[in-house]
Amino acid sequence: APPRREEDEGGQGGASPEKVTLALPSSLSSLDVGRESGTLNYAVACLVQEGLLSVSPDGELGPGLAARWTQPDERTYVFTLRRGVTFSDGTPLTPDDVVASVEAIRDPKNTNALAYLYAHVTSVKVTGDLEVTVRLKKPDALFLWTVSPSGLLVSSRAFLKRHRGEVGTGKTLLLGTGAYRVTGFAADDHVLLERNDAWWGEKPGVRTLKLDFVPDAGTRLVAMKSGAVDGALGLASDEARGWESAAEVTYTEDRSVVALAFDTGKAPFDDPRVRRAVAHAADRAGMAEGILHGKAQVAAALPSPGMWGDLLPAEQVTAAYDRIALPAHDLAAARKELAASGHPDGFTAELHYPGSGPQLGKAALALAAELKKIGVTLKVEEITLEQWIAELGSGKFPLQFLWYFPTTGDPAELLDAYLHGEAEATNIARYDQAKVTGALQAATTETDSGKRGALLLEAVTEAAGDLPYLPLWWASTATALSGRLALGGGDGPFALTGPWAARLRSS
Amino acid sequence: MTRVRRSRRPGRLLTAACATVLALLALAACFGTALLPGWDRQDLALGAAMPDATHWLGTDALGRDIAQLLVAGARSTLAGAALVALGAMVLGNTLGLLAGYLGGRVDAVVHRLADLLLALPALLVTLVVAGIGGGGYALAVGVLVVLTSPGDIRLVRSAVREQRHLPYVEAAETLGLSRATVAVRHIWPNVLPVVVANTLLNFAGAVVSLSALSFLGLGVPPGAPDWGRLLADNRTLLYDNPSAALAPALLIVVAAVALNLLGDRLHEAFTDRGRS
Amino acid sequence: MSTPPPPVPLAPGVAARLGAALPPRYVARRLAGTAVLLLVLSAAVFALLQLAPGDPARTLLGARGATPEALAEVRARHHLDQPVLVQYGHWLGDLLRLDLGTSIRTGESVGSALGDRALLTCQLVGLGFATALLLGLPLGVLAAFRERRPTDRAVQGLGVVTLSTPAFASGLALIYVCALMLGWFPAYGAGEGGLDRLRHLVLPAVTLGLAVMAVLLKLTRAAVVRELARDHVTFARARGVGPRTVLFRYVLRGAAVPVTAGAALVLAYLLAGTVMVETVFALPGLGPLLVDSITFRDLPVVQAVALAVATLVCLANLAADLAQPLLDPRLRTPAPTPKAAR
Amino acid sequence: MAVSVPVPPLLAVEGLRLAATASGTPVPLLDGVSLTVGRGESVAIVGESGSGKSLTMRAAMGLLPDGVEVTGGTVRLDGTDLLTLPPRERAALRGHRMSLLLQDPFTMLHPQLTCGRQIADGLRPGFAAPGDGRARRAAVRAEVVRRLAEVGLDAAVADRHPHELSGGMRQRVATAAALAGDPDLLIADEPTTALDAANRRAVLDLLGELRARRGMGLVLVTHDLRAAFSAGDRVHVLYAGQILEQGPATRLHTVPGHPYTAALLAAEPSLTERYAELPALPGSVPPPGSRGPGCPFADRCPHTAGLCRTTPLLATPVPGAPQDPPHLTACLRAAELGPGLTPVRRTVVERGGEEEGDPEPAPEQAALHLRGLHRVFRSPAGDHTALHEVDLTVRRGQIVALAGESGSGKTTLARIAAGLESADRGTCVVGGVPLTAGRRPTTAERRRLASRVQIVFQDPYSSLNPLRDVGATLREALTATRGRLPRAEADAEVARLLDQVRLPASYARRRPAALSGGERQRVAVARALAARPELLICDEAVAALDVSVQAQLLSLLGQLRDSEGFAVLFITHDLAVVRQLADRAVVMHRGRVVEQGPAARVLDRPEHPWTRRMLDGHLTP
Ligand SMILES: Nc1ncnc2c1ncn2[C@@H]1O[C@H](COP(=O)(O)OP(=O)(O)OP(=O)(O)O)[C@@H](O)[C@H]1O
Ligand SMILES: Nc1ncnc2c1ncn2[C@@H]1O[C@H](COP(=O)(O)OP(=O)(O)OP(=O)(O)O)[C@@H](O)[C@H]1O
Ligand SMILES: [Mg+2]
Ligand SMILES: [Mg+2]
Repeated sequence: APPRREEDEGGQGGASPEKVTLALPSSLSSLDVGRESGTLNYAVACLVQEGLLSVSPDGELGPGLAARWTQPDERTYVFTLRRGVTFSDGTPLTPDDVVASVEAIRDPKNTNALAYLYAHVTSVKVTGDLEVTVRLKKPDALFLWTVSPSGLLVSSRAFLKRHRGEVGTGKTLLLGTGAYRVTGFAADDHVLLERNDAWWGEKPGVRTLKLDFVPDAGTRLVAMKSGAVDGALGLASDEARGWESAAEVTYTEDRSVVALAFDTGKAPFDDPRVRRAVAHAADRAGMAEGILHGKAQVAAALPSPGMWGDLLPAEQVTAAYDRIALPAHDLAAARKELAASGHPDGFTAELHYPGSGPQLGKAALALAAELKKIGVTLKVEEITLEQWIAELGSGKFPLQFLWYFPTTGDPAELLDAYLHGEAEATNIARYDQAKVTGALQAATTETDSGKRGALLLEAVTEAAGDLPYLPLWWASTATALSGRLALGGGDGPFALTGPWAARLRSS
Repeated sequence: MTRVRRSRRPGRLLTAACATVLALLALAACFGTALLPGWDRQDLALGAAMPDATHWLGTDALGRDIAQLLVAGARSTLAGAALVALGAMVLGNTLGLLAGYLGGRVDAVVHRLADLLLALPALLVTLVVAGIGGGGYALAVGVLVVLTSPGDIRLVRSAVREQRHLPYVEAAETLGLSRATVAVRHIWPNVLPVVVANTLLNFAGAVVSLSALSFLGLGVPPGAPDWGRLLADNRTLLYDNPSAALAPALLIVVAAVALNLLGDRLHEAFTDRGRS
Repeated sequence: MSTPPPPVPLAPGVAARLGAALPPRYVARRLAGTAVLLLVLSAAVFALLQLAPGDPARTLLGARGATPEALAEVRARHHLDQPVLVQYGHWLGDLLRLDLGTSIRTGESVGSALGDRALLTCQLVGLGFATALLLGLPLGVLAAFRERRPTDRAVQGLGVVTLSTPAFASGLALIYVCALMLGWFPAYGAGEGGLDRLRHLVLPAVTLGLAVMAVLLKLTRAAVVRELARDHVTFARARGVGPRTVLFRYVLRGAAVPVTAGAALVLAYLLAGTVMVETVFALPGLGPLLVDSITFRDLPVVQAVALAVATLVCLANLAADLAQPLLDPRLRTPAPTPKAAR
Repeated sequence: MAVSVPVPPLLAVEGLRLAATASGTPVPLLDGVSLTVGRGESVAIVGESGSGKSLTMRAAMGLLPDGVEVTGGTVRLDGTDLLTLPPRERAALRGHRMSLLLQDPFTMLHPQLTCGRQIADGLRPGFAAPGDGRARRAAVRAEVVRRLAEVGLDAAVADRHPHELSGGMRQRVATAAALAGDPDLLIADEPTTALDAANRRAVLDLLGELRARRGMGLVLVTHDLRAAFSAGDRVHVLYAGQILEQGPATRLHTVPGHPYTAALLAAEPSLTERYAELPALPGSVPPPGSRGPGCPFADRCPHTAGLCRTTPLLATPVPGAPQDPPHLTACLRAAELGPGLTPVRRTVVERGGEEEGDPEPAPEQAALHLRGLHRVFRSPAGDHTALHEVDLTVRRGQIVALAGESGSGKTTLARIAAGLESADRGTCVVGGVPLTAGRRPTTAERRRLASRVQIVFQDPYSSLNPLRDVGATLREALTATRGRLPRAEADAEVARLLDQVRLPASYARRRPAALSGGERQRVAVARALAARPELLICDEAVAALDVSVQAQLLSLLGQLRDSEGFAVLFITHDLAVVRQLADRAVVMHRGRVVEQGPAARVLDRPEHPWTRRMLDGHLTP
């Protein structure tokens, strides 16, 4: 007989179980999102720490540690902290802790991965009993996202000082004000979380939450089937299918986008016809259907519809996206475009993908197979994630994958990085088009969200015609939970950027 | 004394079975892709499908027919492993002959080196060197060649040292033949059968090691129909379409078992001949 | 016995015998040899940094924030602007002070990242080794005694199959059968201390042990077959030495020499196997750390793990070397060789 | 016969048949061997290699190797049929009823156990009271020391490991171990073959003494006729798995009842006389599986009649021989041949090796010229001087015998002369080619040396490359020394060489595995002759061969020397061979030449005590 789970129905019938164990598909090396900023890192850190603002599962900003905030001028934000918040070690939260947390991110010695978000911040100061004031060099429409959990997770000054440089390791763990506190962390093994009873929010149902790292897909599923875990987060879509027989699987759009980036300044992709030929050869619908098992959406542009959040009404976005006519899968058309291009006899290109994204590899292979038919040789190679990241900005490879997980719920995050003519470090297509850049530039200073949305949408549709990027799909992530558990409160794209576990309940 | 009468029949049958398996594999490796021109046909819309009449073992995520992939993959799987085994044989025999024959310092160095290489965990070293060096599959095969060779080095070296003072070798020397001639023409052919048997065993080991490398993400390039790669890629299908994952695993095991058994048998036959 | 026994010289004491069995010069030579070997291996490990493509300083900084200041700092700290030999010297110095650097990925000191993991891996390797010994040795002896009979063939067949099965495949199979179908053991994880740890390590250890068992089996079988064919075994039987004494004192004693030498080599296989086994069973040992660190080019960690493995291998070989003269007196005092006639 | 003998003999083997079964169809190895051993009696079994001596004894002990099975007959010990005993009971008999001593003292003892331990392991459990561990250990040790004393070794040997002892001492330890269980019967399978002359005598004497003292039965298996006749009360002659003759040693020696025995005796060289020719037996022992129904010796027998090949063997009393103990022969024609079998039909030519008249030749004129040759082998255990200022000259066309105990440096000297080893200092000129001391000769030097000196080694089984047929081996020798020859010419030359060593030309296509030991040695000689050397070194080239084959080879060497005119340096420790072959004898002891002179003089009037010791050690029937 399969082993009974260690505990069962922790006392009160129908209430939440005392202890829940979930499997994560890969290990964390650090709990500190400034060191390692994967989605799973956020999923853990957001249980423990909070930002000044919070994000609802659907991507709306709301009060977090700051109960209120005002913007006296374009470049100044004043946050008033919630009263009576304490860290899980019992010390009260003060504005100084917020300042210290930002300082820790900005300290160059810490080489914090989030530091770039604060590049244009002039000062962060305590300006009152519960008040923190932030001043910027220039207006930034996205700034509020910076102090949401995706850009700022607050810890205490004392803690940060005590453990400078080694926050988030198994010894030091994390300190925060969140719904849970970490009580144990062993890389490649587990993270252990206990309910923080002093949390200001609604009391979480689950007292103990254990997140086990189980890297092997087969083992992970056996763990679920044998009842050793109650569910899993972050399942890949091809894997998730296998889980459907053992658990409730929910797929949520995760805002991430996969696209092909053509270097518009380099042969052969400086030729728009070549780009179109490649686009015609790509069976994007097939990829979403076959490789991602229909659990992804064929992308029309870089920002997924969900990213537009409250900027623009959804219908308007959908309508605009529908009008974008990306080249359809059509080999004959591809041949024709290629024949008319400067490389009528085809060419050879390389496409590298990171080992952590096997679905990208499969897409690359699928593309290679199609391109072969029109006389283009595509060499597909798997490289390590680090190497892939290093290659991205190197300009050495004219054809690359763009694989991006936005941290904010704002399309500008993507557009500014990839379409803005002056964004040299990130604009891997080296796409520079005055009209697009102009629209984006105007959007940064535009404070009216409707107008801003319109400007951004204009940039998107304008750029689409030039095809610097071929958006492939918007992915989704799968969460599996045993039938006894449910994650209440909606499962929008931002479900894991917040105290998600607090919403775990018995079903 | 009552002794069990031992018939050699089952042993022969097994050997014949191994030889047949290997012959089939060799056939697949040589002509697999020619016989199945459509082995790499993709069908994204189909995706990973269950086995049916057209796709006996189902399809993989790219909609490629797994059965055809496996046949076509014999080449890449066996070629890599064969390269390791043959490379190790060439390297090992050369060094072994040199060391055993020249003796002195060369021997001491080669001997130490072989001992050191033998003590190293081959798979780990390959993982580290190929992983850090970034040379991919080719580097991995190269490293495996080097790390597989000490077996051959030891074998040949000790055989040469053992035989160097055998009368027939010394007689050849007194006839004025050069030392190299003696080593290559007289000593080496006598170890050759054991070397061949050993190479078969190395071959089997390499099939397993390379599949392990694929499992750890360091194997052949993506998309190649290599069995180890297929096994690693299709692992996630284990509970949907077990045959997609089990078939490559089974092929790896069967190939390695056949090679191992045949190698053992050859070894045995040779030592028998040496005894009588 | 009618005659009074003649005065009898007593057998020498244990200490003296051990001293004679392990001549200090031999021990010193082996220790020196091991030290040299470690030095060579450490140089090879150090060379990994040079092997990695690109600027070592950038490699050491990782993907993020390669500002000129940061680069300069890394160069200064690792003495990268000095000749390679000097760099190696500094590196070795740090090593001897047990300062293994800091992990690029986590910022943690490498030493503390290794600590618990090394323990777990050692436990796993130890259990795997025990499994391999417990299976491989008796089966090898059994096969040798039944040489070329069905029992032998069956045992050898078992060995060949385990040898031919990649550890990750047998691991998955064991998980499927023992954890899912039978529910005897947990499917993954390291458990918490003591018995729970043991329970969690059973399947991984068996997986690991099975893969290596075949090597020991082969070695043992060959050694025992060779021993059984030796004149001294026949002679012992012929003069009525009991079967148990023949087995343990004559056959196994003789086979022990090659088997111990080989057992040290087995350790290499075991260590290699842990990478896969630990990944499959989600054990936080050195294996996944190594794989991740390679993936992320976390060189200090890779170097540390490689060194740990190298040290383990060297120590195992040293142990095997030191065991040789204890087992084989011919290695203690080189014989006054009256060259044996055939 | 069992009716007439009231007390059963200690060991009675009756019609024992053995077959090799490993290949599926059984191949008969022993074909009805019968023999008896009484209490306190010493029985020798002689026969050429492969005749089945060891297997007979192993069958008696119940220790047959895998793949050999008993197919008929009985083995009784004190009347108990051993073959029907369950294995466990049979094992219980070993050690204290019967024990076996093997041939090779170098492999018989466990290298990792002390000698005392190995002797103690065979002691019977009942000899000491099962007291506490300490007392018991002391008792065991006392007993071991007593046993060592019995074989003439002192107590310290108990704590030694075998590799620390000399061959003779090892054989004594092994004897003590074999006798630890106080057996009634000791079977010694070639206990002296691996020892040199002096040790051989001593070990045989020891065995005889122990037998007498303990009153046990002793079976001595050997292919050395001298050992058999000197140590056995009765002798059985085994040939191709069958007993051809048996009887009292003295009778067999003087009036053999079977042509085979007679031929063996005739082939044996003598220490005192040199014969014009050693009458050699043609051919070799038929291998198992190719033996006809009749007398297995028929093919080699000079007296074969038609019936011999078809009539199964039957032991019959030799006509006119006293029948207690019986003298039986399996020869059908024993009666008609009668005294015609007496072996003393050899013509004594001379005492052997006359004084050379000429003065010492110049170094370049001699086949081999050594002066002050010195060689030290260095090892961690200490240095060993293998050659100590050796002076030696071999004239052209002369046969010089080099004799000496084991380890005296004979092989080292030979290898230096052949260019396979280097001297540390001293002069070595081979056929006019000087060799530099201190380094091994270069390939060019060896090439020059090849036509001056060639060497034939002791072990026939490894002297030929097993993968090459005889023709290829000889052709290679021809090409190496005379350059490439046209194929036809080479083949003709190969045929000529084979003819020179009295082998048919068809042997060119045979692999070494298909040759007998003697034939292999002949091929080795032919290979040496291919180089037309001035000096042929034979390093114990006949020591591993049976007497009959040895005789063939000795005659061949003498004849070839006469026809080809090369000199021979013949290394041996059998002084009878020296007498038979050599012009001049050189005796070495511990790396020094202690005596040299004309062979007859050295053998008849030895001057050095060591030469005398060697002569004393020589076994005489
Ligand atoms: N295990 C075996 N299997 C098959 N044949 C064997 C085996 N052992 C010995 N023989 C054969 O049996 C025959 C007799 O062998 P045995 O060892 O008794 O000869 P021997 O008279 O003792 O010779 P030697 O003087 O060389 O020791 C030989 O032809 C040999 O090839
Ligand atoms: N290569 C070697 N290394 C060390 N010692 C050696 C070597 N060759 C011979 N010896 C030693 O030199 C001594 C003389 O050996 P050699 O073989 O010349 O004796 P031998 O007279 O031929 O003896 P045997 O009658 O046993 O053949 C022996 O003590 C031997 O142990
Ligand atoms: Mg024998
Ligand atoms: Mg010698």
